[in-house]
Amino acid sequence: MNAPQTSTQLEQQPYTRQEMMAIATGRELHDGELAIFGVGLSMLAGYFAQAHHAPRLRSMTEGGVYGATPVGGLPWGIECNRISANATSFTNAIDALGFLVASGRCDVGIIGAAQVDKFGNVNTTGIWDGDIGDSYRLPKTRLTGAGGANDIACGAGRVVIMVTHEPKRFADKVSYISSPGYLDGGAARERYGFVGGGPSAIVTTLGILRPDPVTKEFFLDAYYAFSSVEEIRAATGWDLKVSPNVRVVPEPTQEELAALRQVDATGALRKR
Amino acid sequence: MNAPQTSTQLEQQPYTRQEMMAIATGRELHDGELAIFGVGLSMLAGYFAQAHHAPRLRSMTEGGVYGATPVGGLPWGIECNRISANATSFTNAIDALGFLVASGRCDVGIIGAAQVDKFGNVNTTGIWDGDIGDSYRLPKTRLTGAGGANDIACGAGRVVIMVTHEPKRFADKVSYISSPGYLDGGAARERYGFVGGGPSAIVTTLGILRPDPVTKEFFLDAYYAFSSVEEIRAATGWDLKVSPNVRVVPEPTQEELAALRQVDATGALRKR
Amino acid sequence: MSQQKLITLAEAVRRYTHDGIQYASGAALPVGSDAVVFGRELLRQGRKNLHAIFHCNTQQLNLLAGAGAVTKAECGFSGLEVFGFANGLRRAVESGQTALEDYSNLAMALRLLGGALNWPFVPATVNIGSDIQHRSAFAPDDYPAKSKIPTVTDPFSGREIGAFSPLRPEVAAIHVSLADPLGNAILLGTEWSRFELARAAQKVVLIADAIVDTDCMRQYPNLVRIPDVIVDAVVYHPFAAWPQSSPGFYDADEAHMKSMNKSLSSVEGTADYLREHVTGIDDIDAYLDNIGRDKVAELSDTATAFLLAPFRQWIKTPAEVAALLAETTEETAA
Amino acid sequence: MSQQKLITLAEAVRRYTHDGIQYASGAALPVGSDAVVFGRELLRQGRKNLHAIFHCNTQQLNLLAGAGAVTKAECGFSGLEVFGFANGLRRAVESGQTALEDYSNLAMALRLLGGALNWPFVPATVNIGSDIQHRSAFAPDDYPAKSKIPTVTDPFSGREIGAFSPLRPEVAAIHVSLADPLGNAILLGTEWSRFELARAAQKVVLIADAIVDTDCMRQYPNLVRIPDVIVDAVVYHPFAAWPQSSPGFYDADEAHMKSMNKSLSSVEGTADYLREHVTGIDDIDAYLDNIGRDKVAELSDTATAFLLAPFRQWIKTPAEVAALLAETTEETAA
Repeated sequence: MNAPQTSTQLEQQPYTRQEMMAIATGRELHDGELAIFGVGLSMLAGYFAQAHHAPRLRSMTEGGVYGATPVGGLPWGIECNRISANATSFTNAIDALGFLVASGRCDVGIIGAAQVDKFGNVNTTGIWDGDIGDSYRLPKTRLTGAGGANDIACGAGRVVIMVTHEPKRFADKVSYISSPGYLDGGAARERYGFVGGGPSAIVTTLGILRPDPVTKEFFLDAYYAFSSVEEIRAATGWDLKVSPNVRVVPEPTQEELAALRQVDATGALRKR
Repeated sequence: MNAPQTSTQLEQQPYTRQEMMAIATGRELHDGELAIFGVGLSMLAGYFAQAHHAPRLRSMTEGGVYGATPVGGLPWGIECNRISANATSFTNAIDALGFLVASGRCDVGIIGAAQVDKFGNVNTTGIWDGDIGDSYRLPKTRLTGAGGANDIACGAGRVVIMVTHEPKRFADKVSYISSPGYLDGGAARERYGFVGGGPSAIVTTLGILRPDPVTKEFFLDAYYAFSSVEEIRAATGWDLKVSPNVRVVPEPTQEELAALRQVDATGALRKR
Repeated sequence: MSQQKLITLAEAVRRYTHDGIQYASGAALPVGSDAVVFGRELLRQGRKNLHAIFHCNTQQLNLLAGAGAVTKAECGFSGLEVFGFANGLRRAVESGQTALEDYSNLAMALRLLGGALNWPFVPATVNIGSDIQHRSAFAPDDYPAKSKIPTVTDPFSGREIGAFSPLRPEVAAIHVSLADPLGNAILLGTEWSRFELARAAQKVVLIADAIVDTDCMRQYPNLVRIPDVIVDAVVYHPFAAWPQSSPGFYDADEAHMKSMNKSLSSVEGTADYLREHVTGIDDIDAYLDNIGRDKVAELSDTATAFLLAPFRQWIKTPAEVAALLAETTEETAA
Repeated sequence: MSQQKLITLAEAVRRYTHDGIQYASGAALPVGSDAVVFGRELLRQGRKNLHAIFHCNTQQLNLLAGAGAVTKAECGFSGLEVFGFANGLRRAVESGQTALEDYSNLAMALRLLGGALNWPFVPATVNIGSDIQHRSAFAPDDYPAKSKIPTVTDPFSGREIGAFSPLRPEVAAIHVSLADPLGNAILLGTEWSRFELARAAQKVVLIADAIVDTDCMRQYPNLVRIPDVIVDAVVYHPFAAWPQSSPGFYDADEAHMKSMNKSLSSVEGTADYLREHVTGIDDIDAYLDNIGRDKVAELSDTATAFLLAPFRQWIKTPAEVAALLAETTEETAA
């Protein structure tokens, strides 16, 4: 198990934890699929997949930006000129998030999380001191809200959640469900008729969690060469179950790193 | 009262009945209003108004064709190249018929009718031999269906109906309501919450009918210089009431005829 | 990267249609952009028992119904605008051969919107209160027809409105002005409901008057209202909407609009029309010959030609398109 | 013919806004096309108690909320994408000064669609089942909040889904790339929900980076997604989205995005920001000076410049726009 990396160590490291997370996420995407990416890490992970192993991945952003790849570095937003510079089509939010995502047409979406729980529910709305209570009260810390992630969580065939692995982010139960995972587990999604299948993986800075097919509780499926089961369990806010077949995620190949760094031209993932 | 005009008489006549109807319809449109035109006569009437007395009439067709005026004669359809040749904007059906008409935003629409009844209900769907019956049965003669006229009849602030004045077209009750007028009269429209006000006039080849403010039954408001109250009552399939203030519609002015014929470049209205 | 999707018209019909299919076209208007040529090929391949979803009738539906290939149709408008009643469709409806379910034009567009969004129903503030709401050719004995436009209660006000059933046609053949080989498309003129249809349909085949290089799309991405990611196949076919019009390319063929509709008014006339203008006309050259080369030139002399000017530099020649088509065929075979 | 609708930014705010107005902008995204400059003028004129309808937060809402001018806000996303949390909005929400009602991005777009169609409600297949559905900052003591996303029963299947309330904001200030003096507008880059917003709003003010001749619209009518008939006023204002980006015109100002957001994290910083970048900057020259002429040049050197190329020939010079503006002013006075 590696110690947390500092910037002075970066030069000696072959790759950062952020890069490992982006590559592991990108590996979840398959050639020919229709995929939607959010901003930041999820966008880099998605375009990495397209650049590396899924050349016919059909991708878009929430704004209906099609056929584009980032130029000049990580785009500042899903409508940033760095991604608008080489699109083949610009449409709109209803098209991307409605016609293609909420409809169930999109195969896979990548979303981020401030907080995630054992059923894959995501909180990006706020942090409360203690329980949120029965109705609504002011958050101690206001976050970004749901954005398009709720729409992706409801509609996409499957969802990959990317999140930094820290105890405060991995809660037994999120205080506010911004984007539904499996709610209270089992077949709970069926109550709402969601066309999407729910999260298929939580890819973190330390490993990969996957849902139990029946209970839908997330368990540890794999860890990285630089992490360990113990470290991951310690960084998880619930009693994380571990797969009997828990495995080590293959390290990034030279080709993967080259493809990722071509997308991440300004090295956003190397600076963290 | 003139005899029906034949083509040999046309050269001696200052204007045809179709032209009178188009001009009388055009006079119903006011400067600055937002208006939607169908195809054929209603389009000529609308663009005549714009060319003559309502230069700031904001007009569109069902397809979301904005800022256009016909070139080279009567367009064959609302999307004909004769109207597409000088548009400032092309959008779509939901925009024109939904956002601007069904929403209640459009001030006035002009629609045609195969059959109209005393409450201004319009049938353009079919003719049955006898009553249509309790549910659905095949029409003897299939017509064109509702098109966008139903949407206009439900949503436009007011509607002007253009129709050739013949007994078979003016029924006590239409056999099929394709586009609602005042249904069975009075406040019946309120049952459906229509945002549009209903038909404000039926402009025919013989005169102009308007609805009673309370009962909503259409009465004769005005006749043309070449028609008469008797002729109109005889050509109407119900016992048409006549306004105590029934008046003669002013004949087309030279300016009106010139403007109309500029729009009707191929003389479609002169040939009928 | 998307893959090249050019195939021939015959291949598109073979691959994406079958007897009894719920087939959508006509998210266009009776005189304008519709993939009329697709209907001709459906007839050449003998497709029958179609369930036709046509936002508006066009000469395609008129021909398909007149030829007896349509069992069910759903339409907002079943005429031919200034060209009058659609005689082929009319004859099929009056004889009971085609069950025609009536909606308004907005209703059809909203039903496609609802299908694109995968909603269970679409709020209806039009069509209610008229005979469209509860008289159903698909369920002729039921009144009110609960399967057509039932009521739904607004949870905010308690007010009752209607509910449209969404449309998700199995395949749509959509006429576009310009497509690239990947399936990005530009529409000139009103979109009518082609934007929504391209998302509502389960499979999308573009029928393009011209093929352009993808550079054209990168120059004008806001014009690309149908992106390649939702397109299954691209068919190159000049004069694909004939005798209807295509803004920028050609005007409506007034004489043929009339003569075609006249032919379709009888069984015999329809047989004659099929023999003269459909059967055996199985490539683009034969098709343009059938229209008449002089007529092609005349119709191309349109007042809307300027609309196409910015894009002409990227239009591929028929030979270039043929070469690309050969590539796709090889890929598919490989 | 429509009439010329050019007015100044100050006049637009004076004429179309008031304290307590339901004001919509931000049918754009946090880094992209939003009429940020309109918010600056709202503050210069001291507008307060705003009910802000922003599909997404932008630097405009961040600034308005940070300055204490926003009582209520409805948003799909309240951050600044890669630039992090929106400190001004965040501070206003955490202190209780701004009641922020949460929806998803699709929900906001569909609520505008519903407003544009004048539907009583919009079917909701997203946002249901999460805390968004029933937790309401506008009705904090009610759970479930029946006024937010109640359930509605699909009349076809009996299935329960949600219902969104439609939005019909009193006024929308919509950023566009190009407008003509009549109010026809071209958007470059994602429309996000500007198409729907332009129809949902009761009054529409366009804020355009450049003014073009109407001939440009006649050449590219399919690009004119906002036609003049629904527009009340047109404001010419270069760099109207600054520090956000406008495809074809300028990139996002990374340094200012960060420093502005940092300033907005405190009351003092916000006061400083207003003094340095808002107060007294009451014409275009002063505004561009404030950005810095070197920065203006640097940001204009964008990789997206080619998107604007086809339209440059119709762009009016500042002097030509000023002359047109003088005409409108005379007309209004007359």
